[in-house]
Amino acid sequence: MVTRSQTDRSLLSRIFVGPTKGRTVRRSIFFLLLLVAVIGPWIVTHDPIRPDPFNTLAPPSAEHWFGTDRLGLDIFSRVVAGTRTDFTLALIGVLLGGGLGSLMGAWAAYRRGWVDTVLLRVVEVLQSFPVLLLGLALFAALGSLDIFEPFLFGPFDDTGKVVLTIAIASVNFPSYLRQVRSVLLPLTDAEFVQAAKCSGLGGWGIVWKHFIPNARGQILALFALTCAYAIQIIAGLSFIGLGIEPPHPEWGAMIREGATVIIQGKWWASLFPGAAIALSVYSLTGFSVGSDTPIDPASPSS
Amino acid sequence: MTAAPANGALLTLSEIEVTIHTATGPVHPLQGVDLEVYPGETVGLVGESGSGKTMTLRSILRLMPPGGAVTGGAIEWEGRPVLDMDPDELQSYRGADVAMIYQNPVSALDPMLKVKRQIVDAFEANRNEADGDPEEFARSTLRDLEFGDPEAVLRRYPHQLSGGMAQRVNIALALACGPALILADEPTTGLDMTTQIRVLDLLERQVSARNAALLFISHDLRAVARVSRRIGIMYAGRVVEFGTRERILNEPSHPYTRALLECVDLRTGERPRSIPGLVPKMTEVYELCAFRDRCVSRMEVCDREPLPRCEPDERNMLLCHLGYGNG
Amino acid sequence: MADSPILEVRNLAKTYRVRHSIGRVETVRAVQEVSFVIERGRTLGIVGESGSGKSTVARCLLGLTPPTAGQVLLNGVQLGGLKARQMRPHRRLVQMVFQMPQASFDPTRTVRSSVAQPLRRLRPDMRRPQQDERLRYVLAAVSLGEELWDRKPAALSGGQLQRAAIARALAPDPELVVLDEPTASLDLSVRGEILTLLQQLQEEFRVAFVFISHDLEAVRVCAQEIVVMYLGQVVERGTVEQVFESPAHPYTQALIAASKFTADSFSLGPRGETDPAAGCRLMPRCPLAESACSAEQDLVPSGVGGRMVRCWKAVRGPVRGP
Amino acid sequence: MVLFSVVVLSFAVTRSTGTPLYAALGIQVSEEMIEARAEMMGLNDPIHVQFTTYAAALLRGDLGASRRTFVPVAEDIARKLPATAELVFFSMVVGSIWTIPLGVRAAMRPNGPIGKLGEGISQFGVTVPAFWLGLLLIFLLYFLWPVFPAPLGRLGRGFDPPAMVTGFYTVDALLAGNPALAWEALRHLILPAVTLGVTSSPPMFRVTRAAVSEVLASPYVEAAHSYGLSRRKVMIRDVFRNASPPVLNLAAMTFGYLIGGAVLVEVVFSWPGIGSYAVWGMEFSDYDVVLGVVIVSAAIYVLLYFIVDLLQYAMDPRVRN
Repeated sequence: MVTRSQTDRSLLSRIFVGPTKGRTVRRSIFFLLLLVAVIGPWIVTHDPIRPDPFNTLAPPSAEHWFGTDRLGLDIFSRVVAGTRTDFTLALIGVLLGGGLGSLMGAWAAYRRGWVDTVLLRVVEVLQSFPVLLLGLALFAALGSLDIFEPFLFGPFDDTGKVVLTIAIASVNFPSYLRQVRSVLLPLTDAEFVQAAKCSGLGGWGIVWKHFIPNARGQILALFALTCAYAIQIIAGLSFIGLGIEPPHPEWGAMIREGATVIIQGKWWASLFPGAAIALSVYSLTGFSVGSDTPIDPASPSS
Repeated sequence: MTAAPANGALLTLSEIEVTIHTATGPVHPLQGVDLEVYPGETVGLVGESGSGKTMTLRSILRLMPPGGAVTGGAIEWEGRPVLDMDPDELQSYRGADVAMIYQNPVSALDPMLKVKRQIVDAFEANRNEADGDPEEFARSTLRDLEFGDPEAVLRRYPHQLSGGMAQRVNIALALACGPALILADEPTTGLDMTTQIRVLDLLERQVSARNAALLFISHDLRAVARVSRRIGIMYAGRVVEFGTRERILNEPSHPYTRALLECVDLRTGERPRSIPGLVPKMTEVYELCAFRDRCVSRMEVCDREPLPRCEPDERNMLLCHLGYGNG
Repeated sequence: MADSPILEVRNLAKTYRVRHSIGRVETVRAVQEVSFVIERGRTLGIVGESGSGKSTVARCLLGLTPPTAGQVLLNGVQLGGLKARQMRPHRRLVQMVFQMPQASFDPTRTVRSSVAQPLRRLRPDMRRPQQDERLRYVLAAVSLGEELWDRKPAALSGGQLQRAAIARALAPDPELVVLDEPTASLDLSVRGEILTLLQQLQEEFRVAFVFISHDLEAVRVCAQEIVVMYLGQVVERGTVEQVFESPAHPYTQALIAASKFTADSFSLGPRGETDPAAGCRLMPRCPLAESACSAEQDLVPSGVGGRMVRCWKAVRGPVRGP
Repeated sequence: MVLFSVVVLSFAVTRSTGTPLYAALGIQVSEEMIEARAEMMGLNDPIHVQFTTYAAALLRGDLGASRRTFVPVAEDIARKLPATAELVFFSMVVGSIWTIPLGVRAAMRPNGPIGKLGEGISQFGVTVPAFWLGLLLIFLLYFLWPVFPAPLGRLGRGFDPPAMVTGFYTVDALLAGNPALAWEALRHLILPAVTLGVTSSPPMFRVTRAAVSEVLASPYVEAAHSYGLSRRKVMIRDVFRNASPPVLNLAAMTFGYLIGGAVLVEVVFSWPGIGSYAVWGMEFSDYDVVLGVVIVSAAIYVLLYFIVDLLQYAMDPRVRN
């Protein structure tokens, strides 16, 4: 009897026990950010995408609270507008990948055998790509395609956003699958599962009625963390010029803009969007069961 | 306080109380445990789950779970107060004076180390060169414990042992320390019935061959009765009756002891007996008798006064308003 | 006889394939040639230690695992080979009570919803109000306090949960309930209560029990017929009186002695590291073993009244320890 | 097996795009030119033929050539990989220096000041995006208070790389007997290594803490104490031995992961590693470059995965059985 998976599981549960202090603060910040994302258009002081060529790279002032960038765009307004962009994409990407991953993870844990083996192989392949390179490859493949054109709507008003969402989803799919699977694996032979079989419940019935509810705590814990991580990935990809193109307001792209001038001492152009990312990540960790670690694909999780 | 106690007891527990602070509030698993063990004798403690058996053993070794502490009473080892020992004294007391055999034999062995290394380490931590060669000791002890090929067992890792083998290796580990008292925490609970008796008999034989005392706990009165000269019955964090095996089995005085005996002994043609009601929650401290809600002999005084202690001699003890001789 | 047996098991066998490392696959025979019959409203006890295959038999009876060979006939209908859809009407007839009451309830659901599950799935013929009424009826029949019905399993004691588990098994009105070590993880003070309850419910619900246990005392109280298993084989079969009063097989004798903790007169040797796959399985541990025991033993009638024993010595005359 | 799937997947992903040649040749080219070029590069062959050609080349270590510079991708990667490896290695050093002692301490005293300090650092590392932290450090320690050199690669102007031995400039310079050059290389290395080290090490801290506290709470550690073994002995004999496999496991995985995961930090510090190379390829839609980097970093990850399994096998007798 190899107890490796068992020790790893209890190890994970221990990682999830962290400090609980400051959670209220973090949650308050989160709801504030959420509010900003919703009412953003009404609280901006300037149009976030209309440049002011006579007022470029102005330091923070009463007129431009966070200063302006190289094109003369108001950074405060862009940070506010970026909240909605980043939050929406992160949420949809995580819901997509996480939902599918959880379901498949529960299915793998229930069926075991070849289903489990195949799904694990898929996950291993996906996880052997570093996150950003996976994004890079996806952009290389899909970025120049116009097949998404007819479907662009609402938050997905350009191809870059669609690809970003796909990237976020494909990063999250393996993490959720592995986590949910490893939590549920010991339940495959649990007596209550046998009892459910005795009462005539089929495979998907057991997955849906017993497996998913028993992994709910883990899924919810993972949800906040992966959203935080997703925001970092979106910003990271935009930072290297993939994803959201300027002048669309997006934090990572703004930092990229600001990076070129920071050596000249113009710090405000990249400081404020970066702080917004850090604040979002920090506030989201207030929702986890206790851990503050984004589930890194590199962490041993099965 | 180094003088040996007047009654010659090896180990004395008086009014031991333990409190564990958990996330949901304090729990009081021990609420005044009294216990004496004399040199070379075998004592058994019986109780249902949650009665405080394991916690009693852990308090003797001062190995408390996180958040737990001995909050009252005194433990004396040959007259020395165990609760006042400094870390060095404690380290030499553990093992050399008192060693423990654990309930789950496989998890009590370090998974990364071979059996030989574990026995040798336990031997060397507690003995000196005058006691002979540790490896030779390991081999001969395993032979005593009816291992056909001790050498092969010594080369194994814990996960390569069956439950019965791991339990015997645990016994060897405790013996390697050369203690005057061995604590055994349900050592045969997970084993097959036909194996249980063998392991029990081996344990008893080896302990008595080394003139050590044995404190054995189990939920199964029959197992305790097989190895113990004196038996204590635990309920809700206290020892409610203590006496010789004959006395406990033949003339039990506490209503709980009597009820427990009836539950164990199923007779054909009769309805199986049980004790109605639930085991009390240990989140409370019970000043009065904790058994009175389930007791068939409940009296008016039980709801009014704390339990009296009847101690006709130093080998018998009873915590009940009924007193002795009401059977 | 007008009343045919509710369940008949013929030459049941189950083998597992265990993959050790790449390439090496070992076949483990969990159960071999197990046969028995259960009459309506009666109790059959199956006793044996770990590895005897008694839980595998239970899983085969429930259809949780398909047998490798042999037949399980429920009301004369062979269960093996039925598709899930065809299985459904039969599923209602056999229910199970598991060993660990805490583990047999989904921790995320209330006791009531767990108990209701088989009723809802297996009794489509009943309308919802009828189902609810039946639910109240079975929960009351096991005298589980109404205040506990809507709690999560963690809030109930082992004994209370085992009552709920019995209610769950009885809810769809089965004809046979398999009890897999129903008292093993309970305190001794609760054991009698569960055994009494089972006896009462058997009369009330006219249900047959398969009582699987290593607790011989409990089986003796509840069962009329007994099957003793060792390493996947039936070694002795007979009525309770026959088996307990004059155990024929050495293993049965050792088991009875061990359950009383008075094994001085007759005890088995240590269990080896690998169990024998042929001949008498008990031979390496048996104090009476002779060279003739290394031949394959058959389960043959011994004495009167349908008792069967798998030991050539016991067949020739009563065996007693040295 | 995994590696093969990686190759198939990345090939499928980058080749399914349709028209990579527009990018390679620029938009203002005639249809005939594209056609001729495509024919030359084998892009008109059926997809499975293309894949077979590519895979066969891959087996020979040929990752194709950059469509822009015509330098073989394998050659470029071989030149740039040591830069990434040096950066990742030093960032792992930075990470281990704080995570392991603090993690062990935090497990022994969960509410002690050191445990809280570790928790604070790991919280910071998790919260702050690596590229932003890099920019802040540049602003503070290059612009405001110029302690470190400009973030423009591995060496300042006027320095020539040392003779290639290990590919690590710091080590190679020392081997060449040039401590000044080693110092220069180290000065360039510190900021990116700290950036990467702080942001990639929080999981190490948590796993160390979790592994040690799990072992400390295990029955066999309690048993070891009850046999009268000294605290020191129990720590070394039982705790470290049992807690190290998951920590080493994670360290190896982190290393493999960072080879491709250092992209952002490489870009910020203009570090000439494979991450920057991939981004450069991406900017010019040079898909063989992107594909090459993806495959190489995935291969390194898979290789480390394999090594971790071997390590596990060597260290843990339970896995060995």
